Order: sequence, then C-alpha cells, then structure tokens
Amino acid sequence: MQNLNPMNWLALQPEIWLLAAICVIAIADLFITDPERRPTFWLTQLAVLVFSGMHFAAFNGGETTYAMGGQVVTDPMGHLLAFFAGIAMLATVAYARPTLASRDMLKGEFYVLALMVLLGISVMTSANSFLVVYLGLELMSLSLYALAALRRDHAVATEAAMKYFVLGALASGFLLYGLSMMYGATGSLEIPRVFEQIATNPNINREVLVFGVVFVVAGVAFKLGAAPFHMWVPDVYQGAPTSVTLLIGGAPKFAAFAITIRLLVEGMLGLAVDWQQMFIVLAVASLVVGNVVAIAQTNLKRMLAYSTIAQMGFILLGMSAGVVSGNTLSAGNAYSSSMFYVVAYVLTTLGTFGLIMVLSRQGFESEQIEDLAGLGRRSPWIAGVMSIFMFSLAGLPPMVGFYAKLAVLQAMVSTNVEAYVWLAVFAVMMSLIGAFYYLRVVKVMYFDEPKLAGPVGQSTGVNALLAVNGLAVLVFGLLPGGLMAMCRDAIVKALSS
Amino acid sequence: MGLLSLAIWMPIAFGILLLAVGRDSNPHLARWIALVGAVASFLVTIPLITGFDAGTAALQYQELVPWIERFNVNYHLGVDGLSVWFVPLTAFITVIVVIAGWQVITDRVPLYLGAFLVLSGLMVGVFSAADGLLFYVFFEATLIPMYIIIGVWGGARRVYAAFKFFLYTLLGSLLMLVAVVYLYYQSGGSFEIQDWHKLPLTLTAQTLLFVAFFAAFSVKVPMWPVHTWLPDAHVEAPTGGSVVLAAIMLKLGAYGFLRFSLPIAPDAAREYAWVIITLSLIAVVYIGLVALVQRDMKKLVAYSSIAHMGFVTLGFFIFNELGVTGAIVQMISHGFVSGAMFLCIGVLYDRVHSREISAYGGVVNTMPKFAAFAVLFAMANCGLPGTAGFVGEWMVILGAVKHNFWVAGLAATTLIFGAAYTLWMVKRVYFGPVANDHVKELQDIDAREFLMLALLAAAVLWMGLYPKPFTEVMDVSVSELLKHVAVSKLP
Amino acid sequence: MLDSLNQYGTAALGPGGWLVVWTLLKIVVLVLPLMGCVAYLTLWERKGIGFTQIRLGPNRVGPGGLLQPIADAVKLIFKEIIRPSAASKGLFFLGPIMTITPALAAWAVIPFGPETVLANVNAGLLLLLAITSIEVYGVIIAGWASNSKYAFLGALRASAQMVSYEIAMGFALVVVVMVSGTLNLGEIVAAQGRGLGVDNGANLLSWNWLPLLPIFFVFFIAGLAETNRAPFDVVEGESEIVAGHMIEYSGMSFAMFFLAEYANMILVSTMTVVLFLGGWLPPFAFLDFLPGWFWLVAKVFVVVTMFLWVRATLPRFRYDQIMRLGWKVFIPVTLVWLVVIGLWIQSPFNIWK
Amino acid sequence: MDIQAYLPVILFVLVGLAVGVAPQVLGFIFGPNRPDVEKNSPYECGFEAFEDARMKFDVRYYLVAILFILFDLEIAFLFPWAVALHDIGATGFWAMMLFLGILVVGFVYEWKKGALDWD
Amino acid sequence: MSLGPITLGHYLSLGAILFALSVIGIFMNRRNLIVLLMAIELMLLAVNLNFVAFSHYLGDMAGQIFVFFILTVAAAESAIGLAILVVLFRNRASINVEELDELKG
Repeated sequence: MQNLNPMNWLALQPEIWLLAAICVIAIADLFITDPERRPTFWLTQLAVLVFSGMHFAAFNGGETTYAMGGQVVTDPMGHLLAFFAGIAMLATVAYARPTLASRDMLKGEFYVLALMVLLGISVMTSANSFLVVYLGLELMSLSLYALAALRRDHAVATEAAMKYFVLGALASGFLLYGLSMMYGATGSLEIPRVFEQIATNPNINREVLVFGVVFVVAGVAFKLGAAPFHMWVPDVYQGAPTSVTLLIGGAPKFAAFAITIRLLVEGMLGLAVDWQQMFIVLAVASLVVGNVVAIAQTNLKRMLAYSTIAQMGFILLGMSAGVVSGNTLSAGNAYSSSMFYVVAYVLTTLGTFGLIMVLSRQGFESEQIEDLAGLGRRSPWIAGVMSIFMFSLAGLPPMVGFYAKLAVLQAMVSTNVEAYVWLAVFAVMMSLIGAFYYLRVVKVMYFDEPKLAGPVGQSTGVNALLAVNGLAVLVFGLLPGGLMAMCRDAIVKALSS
Repeated sequence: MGLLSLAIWMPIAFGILLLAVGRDSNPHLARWIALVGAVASFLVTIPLITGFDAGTAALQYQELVPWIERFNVNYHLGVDGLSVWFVPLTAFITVIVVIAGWQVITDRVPLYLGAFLVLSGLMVGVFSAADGLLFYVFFEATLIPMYIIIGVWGGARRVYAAFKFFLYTLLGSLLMLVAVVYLYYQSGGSFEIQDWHKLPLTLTAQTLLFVAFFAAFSVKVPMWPVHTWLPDAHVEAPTGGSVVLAAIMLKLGAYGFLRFSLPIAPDAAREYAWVIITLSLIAVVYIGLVALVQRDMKKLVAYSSIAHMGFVTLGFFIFNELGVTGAIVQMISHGFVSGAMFLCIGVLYDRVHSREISAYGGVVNTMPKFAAFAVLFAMANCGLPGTAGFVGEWMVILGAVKHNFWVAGLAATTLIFGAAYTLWMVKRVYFGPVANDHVKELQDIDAREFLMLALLAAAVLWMGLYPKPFTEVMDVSVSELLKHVAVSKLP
Repeated sequence: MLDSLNQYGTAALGPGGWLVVWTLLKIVVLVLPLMGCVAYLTLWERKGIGFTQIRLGPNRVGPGGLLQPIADAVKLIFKEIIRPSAASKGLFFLGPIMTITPALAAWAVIPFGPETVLANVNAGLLLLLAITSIEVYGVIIAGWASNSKYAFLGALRASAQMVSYEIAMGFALVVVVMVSGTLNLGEIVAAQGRGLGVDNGANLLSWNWLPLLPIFFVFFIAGLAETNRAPFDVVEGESEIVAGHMIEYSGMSFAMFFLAEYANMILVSTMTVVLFLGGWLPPFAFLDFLPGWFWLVAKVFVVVTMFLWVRATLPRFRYDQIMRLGWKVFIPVTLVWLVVIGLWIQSPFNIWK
Repeated sequence: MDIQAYLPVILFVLVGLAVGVAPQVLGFIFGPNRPDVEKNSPYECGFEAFEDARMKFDVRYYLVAILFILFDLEIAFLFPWAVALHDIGATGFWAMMLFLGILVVGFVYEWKKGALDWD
Repeated sequence: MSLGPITLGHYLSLGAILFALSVIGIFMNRRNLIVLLMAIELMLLAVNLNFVAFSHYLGDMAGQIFVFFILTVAAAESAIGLAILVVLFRNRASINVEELDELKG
C-alpha cells in the first residue's frame, strides 16, 4: 500500500486534461447536429493545444518527477516528445478535415480516436514501468487500428486495417514476451529497478535477459517499422485513408522513439552491447530494403512508406551508436541525434501526407506519383512546398532533414570505431539511392506536363498550414540550433535521472 | 550585415521575392526584378575586390556568428586570395544569364530567374564559407536549383541529364559529408576549416579523407572518368544553365581541392598527386581528342570544358606557385570564356533550333557582328595570347615544366587540340558560303545580345591583356598554401 | 461412524486416494437428491401452473401424479436419438454435455451450512460465475452443430441474451461482494448474520436483499433470463423458432437440456438465497432451533416457486424488449446502485463494517 | 493458497461430464435406431431445407458479443476492488469511480450511437 | 513413475511452446482470419503464463497485475479485431487470408 500514496496527480495534469477532454468530446459529439462537425473539430484542436502548451511549460520547468507510485515519470524528454506529438496531432487533424469531409468519414470518432492516440503516446512518453509502456502502446495501437478501418466501405482500406491489426498485435505479443522475460530475470516491472538489477546484480541470468531483449527489440522494430519487421508499413500506408496514414506515420513515431529510450536505454542500458548489434542489423536491412524497394513504386503513399522504412534505419543507426566499447559518454549525443531525426522526419512527413490530402478531391485520391504531374505549373506554391519536403527527406541542405542525417552521422563517427565510420559511409550511400526516388517526385512535378487541368488546393486554411509546414522544414533547416539543443537537453536530463 | 553576407543573401532574397510575387502571366515584371537583383548583387561584390588587401593570406571580410551551437557550427564567412575573385565572377555571370534569358525563356519565367538568383547566392556562399559545414550546406544546396533548371527548361533528354547531374554530384558530396563529420570529431568539435588545416592526421586518415574529398570534387570538376554527366547536362541544359554550369559550378569542385584536399591532407595529396596528374592529363589529351569528333556544338564546348578543367587540377597538383596561380587564373578565365561560348551557341540555337555543326555554315555572312564576338571567344578558348585563355594555360604549362618536362609536354598538347576543335568548329559554322535557308534568314544580334556579349568580350580581353589585378591578389595566399602543403601533417 | 469409515478408507487407499473417493461419495450424495429435486421440480411446475390456471395438472401416474417424472424419464430413455444427417456429429452430442456439466459442477461451491460445503474456496463466487458462464457454450455448440436454421437462430438469440444478462448479473455480484468484502460464499452468508436487524432479532432485515433491493430484483430477473425461463424464453419460443437450439434433439439428448434448465433454476435460486436471503440463516432469531439446511431448502423452494409463478403469470417478452431491458435498464440500475453502495460504505453510515 | 480445496471442483466437473454422457449412451442402447432420410433432414416447416443453415446473421450479434467481452472485463476489474473496498480507503474508491466514469462515457456513447437498439 | 515437481522451467517451456505455436499460426495460416485472431490471443496467453509463473516464482504480485491488464487489453484487441473482420467480410465476402492481396508491391 505504501506505493499508492505518492500519487502526485499534478504531474499528470496534461494527460488528465486530455482524458477529460476525450470524454467530453466523445459525448458532446453525439449531440452535435452540424454535419461538418465544426464544434468537434475546434474542441479537439483546443484540447490538443492546451495539452501541448502544458507539456511545453513543463518542459521549460525542466524538472523530473515521479507519479503514480513510481509507475510514471515526467521528465523533460517525455514533455518534449509529448509536446511534439501534440503539435503533430494538431497539424494532422487540421490537414485531415477537408479530406474526411469529402470521403464520408467526417465523424466524431475520428477526432476522439485521434485524441486517444495522442493520449496513448503521452502515456508512453512518460512511462516508468513496463506496464505503463504496454498500456500506452495498446491505447495508441488499438485506436489506430480502429482508425485504419474507419472507411468502412472501402475494400483496400479494410484490408490494410486487418493487416495492420494482425501485425501490430503480433508486435505487441513479441514485446510482451520479451518484457515477461525481463521481468522474470530482474524481478521488477519498474524501469529504474530493472536498470539497477542489470547493473548491480551479479547473479542475474544473462541468458534470460538477452533472450528477452531479443524479443523486446523485435517488438520495438515492428512498431518502428524497421526491416525485416516492416511488412505492414507499405500496405498500411497505402491502404489506409490518407488522413489515417498521416496519423500512423506522424505522432506515433515519437512514441516509438520514447519507448525505445524508456525500455532499452533507461531500462536495459546494461545490455546495450546486445541490442545495439541488433539495431545495426535492423538499420542496415531497413536502409537497403527501404531505399531499394522504394525505387520501384508508382504509388506515392507506398513509396513514402518504403522511404519511412529507410528513415527508420537512420534513427536506429543513431540509437546504435550510444554505448560503444563501454563508453557511455557519447550516449546522450547519439540518442539526441536520433530524437532530432525523429522530429525532423515527422515534421516532413506531416507535410507530405498533408499535401497528398490537399491534392485529392472527391473520388480522386491523388496517390499515384503520376498524379503530381505538372504540379509546378498548376500550383507553384504547393509544388514548391512538396519539393522542400522531398529534398528534406533526401537529406539535402538547407532542409531540416540534412541536419538530422548530419547529427546521426556525427554520432556514429564520434564513436571513433572504424566499423561505425564505415557504417556511416554505407548509410550515406544508401541515402544516395534514396535521393533518386525523392528526386523523381520533384521531376514529375516540374518536368512533366500536367495531366489534369486546373489549379488545385482546398480551403485556404489548409493551404496556409501547408505553407507553414514547408517553411518550418526550411527554417529549422536554416536555424536548427535551437531544436537540436532542446533534444539534447531533454535526452541528457532523461539519462541523468 | 557584412559585404559577404550581402553578396550571398541579396540574390537569394531577390530570388525568393521572384518566386513569391512572380506570376507566369506577367513575365516582364519578373525579368526586371531579376535584373535589378542581379545587378545590385554584382555591385555589392565590387568593393570586395577594390578593398581587398593583397598583402595577407588571412581571411578577409570575416563574419562570425554562432549558428548551431549544439555542434559548434558557426556562420563564418571570409575570403582570401584564392577565393575572392570568384565572388564577383559569380555575380557577373548571373547578370549575363539574366540578360541572356530575357526573351528566350518564355515559360515559367519567375521560376527560371528565381532559380538562377538563388543559385548565384548559394555559389557565392560556397566560395566565402570558412566553416566546413556551412561550405557543405551551400555546396549541396546548389544542386537543387540547377536540377530544376536543367529539368524544366532543358532539351529532349533533360530528365535523364538532370538526374545524372544530381546523383553523380550527390554521390561524391555524401562521402565528403562523412569526411567533414570525421574531421569535426578529430578536431575535437570544430567545423572551422582553418582548424582542420592545422590538424595533425595519420597517413591512413589523410588518405581516406583525401579519397572522400576527391570523390566530391572530382565529380564536380569534373575529372576523367567521372565526367560523363557533364556533356549530358550541358547539352540538355538551357543556355543559361550551361553558362552557369561551365562558368561557376565546375569551379566549385576545383575550389574544393584548394580549400580542402590540399591543406587538410597534404601528405596524402603529395602521395597521390601522380594519380591526379595522370587523370588530368588524360582529361587534357583524351577529352581533347573526344572533343574533336563532336558534331554537336554544345557537346564540343562541354568536352572542351573538361579538358580545360583538367588543366586546372593539373596546375594544383604540381605544387608550385606558377602552377597553382595559373590554375586559379585559368578557372576565372574559363568562367568568362566558356560562358561566352555557350552564350554564342545559345544565340544560334534560339534562331535555328539546332546545335549541330552541320546545320550551319557561313553565319558570318548574315550575322557579322555576332561572328566577330564568336571568333574572339573561340580564340580565347584555344588560348590565343592576348585573350583570357592564354594567361592561365601558359602559367600552368610553365609550372609543369618545372615539375616534369613530359607532363608539361603532354599538357601543352591542349593548345593544339584546343585550337583544332575550336577553330574547326568556327570554320564550319561561321565561315564559308551560306549553307542553307535557315542561315540565310538569320538576323544579326540585337542590342540585348550585343550588350551581354560585349560585356564578356571586355572581360576576356581585359584579363588577357592585363591579368595583374587577378594574379596579384592571390600571390600571397598561394604561396602560403604551398608552404602549408609542403609541411607534413603526420603526427 | 464417519470417523471409522475415514480411517478404514485411508488405510486402504492412502490419504490421497481416499480423499478422492470420499469426495466422490460426497458428490454423489449431493447429486442424487439434486436429480430428484430436478425431476420433481418438473412435476411441481406442471402442478403449480395447473393450479394457477385452475386445472389439475398431471394426476394419472401414481397417486396425484407423483410418479409422472419417473415415467417421463423412462419414456425418454427408450426414445430414439435422431442424428440429423446435416449435423456435425461430435459437436452435436457435445452440446448437451456442455450444458449439463456446468449446471452440476457449480454446486461444488454452494454452502449448505457454516462448514457444509464441498469446496470451501476463497474465490467461490468467481468460480460460480466462471462455471455458469460455460453454459452458453453448450447452447452455441448445439445450435451450430445441428445445422438447422431454427437451431442456429435460437442459439444466437440464446447466447446474446445470456451474455447480456450476465453483465447485469456480474455487476449485481460485484455489489454483493462490496458489502461482504469476500468472495467466499460461506462468508457472504455469514456476513448477513450481522447487523442491526440481527441485534434486534429480525435477522431477515440484515440480509442483503433489503439494502440491495434493486440489485436483488435485478439479480432475480437476470437469473430468469440466464436460465432462459419465461418470460425470457424467446430462445425456444415455439411460435417463432419452435424450440431454438434444441429443435433437432430427441430422446435422452433432449432430456439433458431439459435437466440442465431445471438444475440451473435450482442453482440460480440457491444463489439468490445465498447472496441475498441469508442462506441457511433463520429469518428470525427465535426460529433458530430449526437446522440451517432446512432454512436453505425452504428458501430455495420459495424462490423456485417464484420462477414458476412468474412463468404462469407473464407473457413472453419480445426479443428487442429483452435486450433493451438488459442493456438499458439493468446495467444503468446496477451501476447507479454500485455507486450508491460505494458511497454508503465510504460514508459514516456504513453498516457493513 | 490451498490448491487442494479445488479438488472437489474438478471431481464435480468429472461427475458432471459423466452425468452428461451416461444418459445419452443409455438412450443409444435402449432407444430404437431406425433412421431415414426424412427423419434425419433438418426441421424446416415441412419444406426441403434449402441452402446451408450456417448463414450470415445480423451483425448486432457480433456487437453484443464485443460489448459483452468489454463489460465483462470491467467487471473482472471490479471484483478485486470490491473485495478490498473496506481496506483501500477513499483513494481506492475514487480511483474506481474514475474508472467507472470512463466506462459510463463509453456506455453513453454506445447508447446514443444505437448499439443497444434492436429494431 | 515420478515426473518430479513442476518447476518454473516447465511453465516457461509451455509458454515458449504456446508462443511458438501462435507465431507459426500467424505466419503459416493461409486460410482463415479467425484462426489468425485466435493465434494472437494464444500468443497473449503464452505471455500471461510466463508472467504468472514468474510472479509466483518471485513472490511478486506485479506480474499478476500485469496479466490482468493484458487480459483486458486482449479483450479490447479482439473486439477491434472482430470489428475489422466484420467490415472486411462485408467488403470482400471472404475471410480467406490468401485473398487479401490487393496491396502489393
């Protein structure tokens, strides 16, 4: 019972607010008659905005506190990730609205489930126990499964939802199995105690630990969508309605990163040697598979899915450079580079999928790469923004994607281990292949003649958001310092606590 | 805001302004904005030369602002004798390009001119960056506008050419990125190029770094055998694109050798100089021969560019003052001359829509003024004394003689080949009887074309007759560089 | 006598073996009367409904029809068991077994007196809930295996109805557990033997039914629905789907369903008594000279008779009415009462300390 | 935990199975066995049975099943709480009220959505 | 014949076997989606077995609490799985795994 006492509800203010908001919105939506669901939309945005604001304020506070009897930790890293996730959700929901309206998907459920996804993410970012990680993960995943099937009359979408569900559940199973092994070996579900046990207990059964860590890594890799656990990514990205693809490809990446940090770094840093090797294998596989297969794609969403796999490879590379030859000094460096990469990636991904939605119309999805033909002529603004995104994903300066790659490369080279340097060379070579298919998109937009006539675009609001998103990619590219410092700050504080 | 910043950001700002306010329906506005921007940007660069202190090898006009504190990256600008001339050269060529595209480009004018202005600013940035990462950022960023320029306004195989251009150059520069990061780490967290110069490195490290930088810069120069993107890019690019490509972009690679390869990895540079020299000679001789058999004028000039750039790299790696100075002068002069050559081809192409040599003949009869310019530039291209082309080539050959007679001998063949392919082309295109109806109907150049050709001609002649302003600013820097390279950096 | 028997058995079979045999004996001792009760419950039902409708009911076999159940049993044994050609054979016979087994096995945890219980387990209530939940499988299997449309529809309806009311029942049980603070059925009864009512001799006022009155009703009605008794017997509604999941069954196989239904009725009645009506406790202090089992049996008899009374009185509900009652009335009612009881326990007026 | 206390339960299950099996076996032994096609065909209002009986059925049955699973698990959470209610004090009580509150939100939601309607 | 007491190893082995079975069930199953859902449930049960065994062995209640939550989540998961299945069936009139092939590349 002694654990029940320090509940520290205040530390969970944002989550409680969000939960309350979900309840209110879910019920309120039932009584809203507006066919466009404007009140729901604005309430959702308000909820997310307040949520993000709370997290940002807490991040600035910079304190690390424990709540719920040590089940939950609120530290700057968690706040920052949750804040980013909130911003991503804000953009996602805003992008999605016009598209949903024209696809008969404009239901309150979309908003409520999106909020639940955000809540799940937020729970994960502040998890301090395996149990909380799992609950957050499932809250997010289950909501995403449901969202993927939101378009009920669409055979492809439901097929994608089914695949997502089965493989996602499989991933959870793997993760859980691994966690059960960790629990058995260390005797605790609380992450700091697991860490302590691994570090200090000489009698600990290392076979069980390593066995467990294999499954944990596999589960995390599934969730991240790293090869060879990537099978769901292309199908889901392509099959799900674009608005949902955006939800899947955006904010949840922060959560995947968060649980990687929480489980593997905060919990199992003592096993870093083991899981880093796995990460390297995963990263190499992801880079190869993602980049090579993406070339052959004609569907834009599918191509972006493979590109995501490749990008995950980079994130994993950054994570794998944390502890090399027993030296943990570079860990903060490595993990913050990965974190920055995630931020940069999500920022860009939001834009690309948002843009696909802007281009689509009733009965026309604009999913094929060819559908972008001549966009540079039809709508120079949108084409320009898309080019920025593509160049950013390709890792070209001065877009933010470049600095992300730079940070990861820097982390790898600074291990001062030859193998890592060669790995860095390999990674940049792979990103060359990547550049090819990103360039192809730009080519189609600018070099090809339009197949469809007339200007494109939806409401001015979404276009403005798109412009802001593109500018953000550019501005964070020109001035990445602040963002990088934030990530670094967050990771260092998370590691030191 | 310092002069250099102004030189970088002014064209970029004008470019963005163009992209933002330009309408395809009102190209004239775009043209005037571009012209104003280009001229203003050029004017800004003039004080750089006039105020330059030739007595020191240190960086001048320095600006230092912290940029990414997390990685200790600074927005650090500065030029020395090696780089100072390229800044006005870039701005000048941009003015020419804007004028050249005045009537020719009618499709998506704001995008076209905007891309050139942005490109100009980025290239100035490459020449003036004193921070390794800043250099890289500018270096890479130039790919984007050039890709667009080739791909949108290029010829029939523009897509192929644009991709080839992009991926070839990206391949090299990505390796360079790893090298840059490696240097950052080795230097204990500094991206200052100056710090890297002083950094002791083992021979293995130097070799690997040298290879990485070589990969980046040799593609850009381009050296044989990684030159194959260049003919494609030149042939397919619009005239303005070709001009900028030949006049400035190739110099980025050569400049990289000066700034990175030589001073950072001097031991490796000396060790592997023979490789570069060999490749350069192959470029000079073999590519010269290849140029001879070209039937496409643009291709011919493209190959001639490769040969001339081979001269530049040759000059760098014979490690004497004459060679290096000559090579830099060659870079500048080639900027004027090759740009002018492409412009001439552009003038013809706009009228006849063919670049085949065989489609012309006796142009001098219908376009006397134009032919006069063209012949002048052709002379400069084959290095006739009194033109810009002569100075650099002659200095490099002299330097090479000091290094090794046979190298010099082979290098000197460029004079023969250059004369052969250039003059043969001139003969077939401009002289002789009027070949066909197209040529018969040609109109001579108008005031606009006259203006830009005249500007270039003036530059070519000035540099040929009075090269001192060009050479004197770089003397101290070059000798400082050579002194630095001569000292081993092995720990 | 029992002690000497025990000693002899332990000597003959070893402690483990004897324990098994002894337990089996106890089970048989429990099951046989139970079967008798079931048999005579059918008679009592027919008689009782007869009285309600002012007619005699069975009165030919034996004195006053007392041997009627025996006759029915004999008849059923000699009836042909039809094996429909379209059915899945194995499952077809598994269905009745799955129905009767839980109906009997649940008795293992029912207490008949303070210590008189076969398995005195802590999680008795949970076990009861678990075992009775299995029953729905029997129905489903029977409906599916028959491969007949009526059977299939009946099985669907039955299972949907049973699970729906199981929720209400579950909530009701939670409320009982809240006030008792234990899952052990014996302790739940014991807990009802304390309080203001007992102190004043009126034991029955201390039983759970009074403070949990709405829950009591919910539980009883949910019990009706769980056993598919009228008025919740649309699952076998002969006017629509003839006999639901049992339509293809005949002879002894059919008798199993029948048996299970009545065994369940008694079981639910017993649960009602144990949970709400004080189990073996006498209603008034001055009546405690009568043994506990008497009170238990008497109360169960009363409750079972109420089952019959309801059947004789009420018309059958429509299916949508049944579902509406389960989801839209019972669940809210139980939820509200759960909160009320919770608050009550938190308040200073807590009577269950 | 005394695992032996569960022995009677297991035995009772076995007895229950026996009670289920034995009468059916008896029925087979003593009952006649004279099958014919008509007798063994599915019972269907005197018509020949057409199409398979295992047909599509109303999706609301699924809905009920799903809702049942969810509610039943909530009840599973309530049981341990109810047992310990007297010990865990106000904190425990209000925590569960929070839980129930969320449950009620879900309940209201499905009610309004018509998931509980049958016509 | 004495099998000895049931140890932690036995539970873990059983858990591992169940887990392996469910993974095989997910990857090898080419016919029926329902089987897929069942395999997923089986997988979670294998994990539960592990947790309970460890919990008992360690004398720590946390593992059993975890199991409680896994059960809940599993229920929610199967609810969503079934819902998606129904929607899929309505669109495709099939729950054959092999026929889920519209998304490829």
